[in-house]
Amino acid sequence: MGGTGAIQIPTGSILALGAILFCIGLYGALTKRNLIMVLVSIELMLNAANVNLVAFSRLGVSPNLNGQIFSLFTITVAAAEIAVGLALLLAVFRVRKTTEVRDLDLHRR
Amino acid sequence: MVWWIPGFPLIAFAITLLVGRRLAEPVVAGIAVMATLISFVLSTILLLHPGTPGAVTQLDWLTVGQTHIGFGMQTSHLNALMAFVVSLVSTLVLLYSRGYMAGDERFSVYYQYLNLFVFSMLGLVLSANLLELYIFWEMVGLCSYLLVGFWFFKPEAALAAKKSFIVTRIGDTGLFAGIVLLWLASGSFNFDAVFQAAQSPGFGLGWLSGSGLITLVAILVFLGAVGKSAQFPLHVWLPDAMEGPTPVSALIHAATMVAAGVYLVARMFPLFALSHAALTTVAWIGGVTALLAALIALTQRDIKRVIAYSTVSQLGYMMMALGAGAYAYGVFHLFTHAFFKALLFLTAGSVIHALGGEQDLFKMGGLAGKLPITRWTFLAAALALAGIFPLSGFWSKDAILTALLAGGHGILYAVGLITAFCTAFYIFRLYFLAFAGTPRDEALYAHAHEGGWVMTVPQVVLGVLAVMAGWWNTPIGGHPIERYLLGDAGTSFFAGTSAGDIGHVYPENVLWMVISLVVALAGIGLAAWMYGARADQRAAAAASAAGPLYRVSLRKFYLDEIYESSVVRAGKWLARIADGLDRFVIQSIVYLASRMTYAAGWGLRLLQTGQVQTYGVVAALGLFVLIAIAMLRGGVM
Amino acid sequence: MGLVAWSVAIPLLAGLVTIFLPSRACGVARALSLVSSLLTVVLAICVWVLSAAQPAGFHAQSSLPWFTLPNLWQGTDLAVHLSFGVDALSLPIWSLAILISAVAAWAAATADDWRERGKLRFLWLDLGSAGVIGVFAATDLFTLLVAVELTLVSAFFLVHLFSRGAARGAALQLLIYRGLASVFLITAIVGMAYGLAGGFGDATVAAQSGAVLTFDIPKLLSQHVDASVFPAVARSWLFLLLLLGVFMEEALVPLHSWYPAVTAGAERWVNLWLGGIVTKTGAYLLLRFGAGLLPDQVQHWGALLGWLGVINILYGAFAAWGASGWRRLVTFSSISHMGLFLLGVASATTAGAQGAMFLIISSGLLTALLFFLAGGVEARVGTERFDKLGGLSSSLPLLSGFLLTGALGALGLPLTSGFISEIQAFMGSFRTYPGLSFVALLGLILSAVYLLYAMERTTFGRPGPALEATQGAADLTGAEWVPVLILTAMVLLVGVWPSVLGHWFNPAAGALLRIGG
Amino acid sequence: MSPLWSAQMIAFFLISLFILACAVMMLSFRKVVYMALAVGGVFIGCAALYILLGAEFVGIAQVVVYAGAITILILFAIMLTNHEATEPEEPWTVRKALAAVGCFLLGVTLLFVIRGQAWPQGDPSVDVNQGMSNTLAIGEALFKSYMIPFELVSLLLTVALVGAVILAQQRKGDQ
Repeated sequence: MGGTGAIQIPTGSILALGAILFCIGLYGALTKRNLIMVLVSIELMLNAANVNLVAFSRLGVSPNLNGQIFSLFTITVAAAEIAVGLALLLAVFRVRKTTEVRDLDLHRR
Repeated sequence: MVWWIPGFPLIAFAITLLVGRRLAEPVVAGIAVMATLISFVLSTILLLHPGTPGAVTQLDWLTVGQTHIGFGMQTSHLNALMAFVVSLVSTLVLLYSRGYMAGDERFSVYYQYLNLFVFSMLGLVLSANLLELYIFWEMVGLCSYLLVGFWFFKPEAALAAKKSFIVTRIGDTGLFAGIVLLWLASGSFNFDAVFQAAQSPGFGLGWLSGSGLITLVAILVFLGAVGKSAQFPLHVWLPDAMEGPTPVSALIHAATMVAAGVYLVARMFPLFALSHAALTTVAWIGGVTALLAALIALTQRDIKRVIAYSTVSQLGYMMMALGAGAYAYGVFHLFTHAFFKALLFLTAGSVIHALGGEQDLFKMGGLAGKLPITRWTFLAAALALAGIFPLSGFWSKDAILTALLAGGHGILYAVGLITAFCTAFYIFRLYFLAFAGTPRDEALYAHAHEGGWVMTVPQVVLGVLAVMAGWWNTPIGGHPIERYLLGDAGTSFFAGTSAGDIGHVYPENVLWMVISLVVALAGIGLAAWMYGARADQRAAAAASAAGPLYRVSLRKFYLDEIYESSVVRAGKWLARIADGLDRFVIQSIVYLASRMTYAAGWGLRLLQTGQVQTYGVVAALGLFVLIAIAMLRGGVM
Repeated sequence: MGLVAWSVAIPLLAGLVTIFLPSRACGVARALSLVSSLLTVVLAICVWVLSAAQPAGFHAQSSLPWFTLPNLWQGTDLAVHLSFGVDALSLPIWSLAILISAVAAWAAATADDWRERGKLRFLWLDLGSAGVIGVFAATDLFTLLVAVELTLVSAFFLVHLFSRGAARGAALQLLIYRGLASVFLITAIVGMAYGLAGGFGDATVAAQSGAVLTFDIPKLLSQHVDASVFPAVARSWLFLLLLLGVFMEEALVPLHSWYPAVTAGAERWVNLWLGGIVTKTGAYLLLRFGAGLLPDQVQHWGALLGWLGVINILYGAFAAWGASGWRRLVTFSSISHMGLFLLGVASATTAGAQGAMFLIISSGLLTALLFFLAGGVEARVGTERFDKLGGLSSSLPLLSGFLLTGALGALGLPLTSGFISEIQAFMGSFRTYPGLSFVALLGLILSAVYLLYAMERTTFGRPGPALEATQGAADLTGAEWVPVLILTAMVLLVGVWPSVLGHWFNPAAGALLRIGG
Repeated sequence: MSPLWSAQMIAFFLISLFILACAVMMLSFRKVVYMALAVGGVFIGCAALYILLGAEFVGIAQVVVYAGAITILILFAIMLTNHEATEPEEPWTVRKALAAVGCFLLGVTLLFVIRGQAWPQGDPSVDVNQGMSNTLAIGEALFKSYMIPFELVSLLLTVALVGAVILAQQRKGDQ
């Protein structure tokens, strides 16, 4: 395939895929009770964004590499985020013995 | 040269203000008297060579919008005469005060205030425009306030000082409004510009014009004079102002400051002359004041209060003259009155000084032997006040009565005659009670003595003037003062107003002269009958016979009580309401607002579940709403 | 950098240095504060002298680019500057800010307890001075708004830290009122800039007439746009919004409740500073933006302004009469003065505007003087309540004398600044609203009533119960002479030779309402 | 335009189906470990999509980082905590219903927006790789125009690494 040549997939379809993926991720993040799965859902949303970035890198008005590079950065930051997030989770788990979101509530002791 | 007339007292004020406390009494008094004496000499030169009436020397003071306001000195016959009177009486009173105030611990402060007063008063009579006049007008009021309250530790003095300022302030506010309205209508504060504008047909403001405006403005200006010259109904402050040192009463509350109201009406005469209604108001207020004050004076027991009411009454006389259109006669009476009334106060001061501060007439008596100079000078002043031929008061009072009758003010003439009778009666009642008969209080009598030369010399000089001042306007000399004063007419001083408009002049009528003389003599006779030797029972009998009338006069027609229970009380109530409103109502509204904020916070706290996911749901819904709005509107902006 | 910019920078620098001083070194903070105030005073004198020949226009301007908001409006960038300068309107008020701040610094530095919270005292006073000087010196809207906020925060901390007893809570009232005021003022003023660029009207006409969005105050003042670019409805709302802000900022009835609450407890130098200059910022903003940018609205809402002015005059006067002590009396007397200020502005005449400007200066000087002297009485006698005072003249003649001078100035005695301000305001108001003006005259009488009542209770009469306990109290001390003499001299100077201000305010008033001359 | 059912299109369709199926599975599983595995499926599907779009490097990176590292990390985290954890059967609370409605509406709106716009279809004549291989082109861009962001991201990673270690460390006070 390479860098040139027409891509027949309609841009709108890829964006729609991204949007649906994003909404599924959002739903997960809002409803999952396990903190790990909330983090995972957020990764899903980041992926949805990445799909859009890569799509526009190829199918935008002036195609160039910037979109791909951005998605690389996103992947890196996501990795950092999940590392720190999981570390926090472990720390919290040691104290609270739970990974339930509902129990990590400082407002209501 | 004109600048130096008020200039020297100002310099003396500055010296006494800065270093007065460290100087000895004679030095302080010496500086003050010398400065005033120089002013007097300069005023005399000015009186003799007044130059072109209406000439102005001035500096640019302030520009408001496009109006350039100056600050300067204006000379004219009227101003020169006023400056002469003011500086002459001031010099004598300052000299007299050296003896009267000797030993007071705030001696230099006293002279400081007096110097400031002389400066302001001279500035007032030489002012080049209305705003400047108002400035000095308030300055003399300030000096009066300070000097009335000079013995501040006496609560009565403190109250009297406050009362004098506030009551005159009511009048001054009218003057203030009048000046501002005149500026609006004429675009200038200068007298000639104002007079010219008032005479022009287009004179007016949007909402009022022509004669209506002139009357309104003239009455507002007259309101200032009513306050300052203690005319009814604002006369209540002057008798109370007698709480100040007696020389102050002589200078400020008899000869000069209280006459400023008369000067003001005279100065603004072309304006008053344009409005019949305003002149009538002036005449009637003057008449009511003259009679009312004379009636009150009949029964007062305090020697200074009698003279104070006499001053109010005589000022009413001057106002009557001005209101009747007799400009020159009003000013002439001001001129003679300044001398004999200042003298009355100085002699009264001498009596009080001799008796160690006692002011009650019914504790005096028989002082003629102990205080010969005071007795004779008092007698001269009393005769002048009563209007006995050929003393000064006779000529000026008679001129006024003549003008009233000839001018067609029959009722006012009657008022004037009754007042003249009362005047003669109360002043000789005073004379007989204080100087004639036997001492009523031996302890006081024993210590009585004449003051030093600083006190007697001014009395003698004023005594001579009280006798002779009137001779400068006798028919024999061809009315020199009248002619002198009317020399201002037709000049720029009065914006070209002709002599006929300025002041009516009437020939003497021997019959009317005799009538007024007889009335005055009758008054003296009655006083002698009631209060002369071996006559105490008659006075008491008369008082009990008069019954309620006597009490009304003694209680000053209850005016103080009426004001106290109406205006003052209403004001205090409003003040209390405003204070309460502010402290309780407005504060509780603020408090309520803060409580509502707390309540809202408490309510909103329920939404803060602490569940991140709940917040996320809300955010998601919000995001949906935002995107939906953007989509429906077809763009973000 | 121009001289005016330095007048803001010097106290700001002093404040920033003070932050890093250890709390023990309050002597250094004091020295810094005094030196910086002295330097700003010198600067003010320099600007005054250098600009005297040509009063109109902006002087000693300087401008540093700060940041740019790209593509903000109609495709143009909005450059925000850190810029300062003064014109005929702001120069005297700016000088007043410098003078009052310097006097306040002196008073704070020579108070007996100056070591108490010494660092914070000078820190917030320096920052506050920079803020309040900056309000009058700013020629960029953003700079102005930063200065307004800096003043607010400093005033809050000063009141909070240096008040006694329950009155400390009043600092919160000040913060809320003046904070809200800032919101309204910012919205109104930025709205005006937006409106002048055509934001509320026909954008194409605006583009043709060359209207651009700018935060530069001199440029804003010189922009003339017609009704299609800036519709009257928008002008009205913006003006009313500004007025609301000004009322809270100025502490005008009925939005004044923070002012008496604060002054009831604050130390005297805080009161001096607050009453002398901080409460005058609203008045300045009303003149600068209300009358300067929307002169037609001043005329349109003139009757409202006039009525509010009269209400303020009378309410202030009666509340002052009903006051039980000096602090409350001075507070309401100042409110009453500012009512006359409103009446002067409402008249929409040059005389009225000039009188309003004079009133800002005069009321600032007199309020500061009276707060300081009343604080002096309180420090010696232990109370400021009239029912416990009396007879001060015998033991404290100098203090009483100056108190009397201040009171006489406040009641508008000629040859003090009070009179010349009042008569000019009335010269304007009688032209436009004669009926209201006659009612307002009652304020002149009432001011004499309440001030002389207070004097009678304080200095005249027999020594009151409180004074007898403190017979040994000394009269004015050496350090107290400085503020008293400076403020009194200024009050008298303006009263005796008003041209010293008229030189600036006359052209400013002419330019302000764009009615010529 | 090209025919609707080209090879590319079919591939895209299948990949999308796979991704969405995995995502839905993630939502519906109740055992946490299964969920983690389902997410791995989503990541791999995305990688395939990237490769389909000609972004080979990003696709590989996706496989290595997401499908490899992150999924494994998540599994480790699950094992270290309570690996028996299951999502309990939960009644429909108001919040959950609102979340469902909100997400659904948001998705629908987004789809409407996407439908309502005419999207560019790229420019076949432009070679985003400028004649080089995709990896080489990305390397050039990263080390030339994106030098500073690249370094910053490295720094971020280091910080995250150190931070994660410190956070996860067993402290003395803890049991």
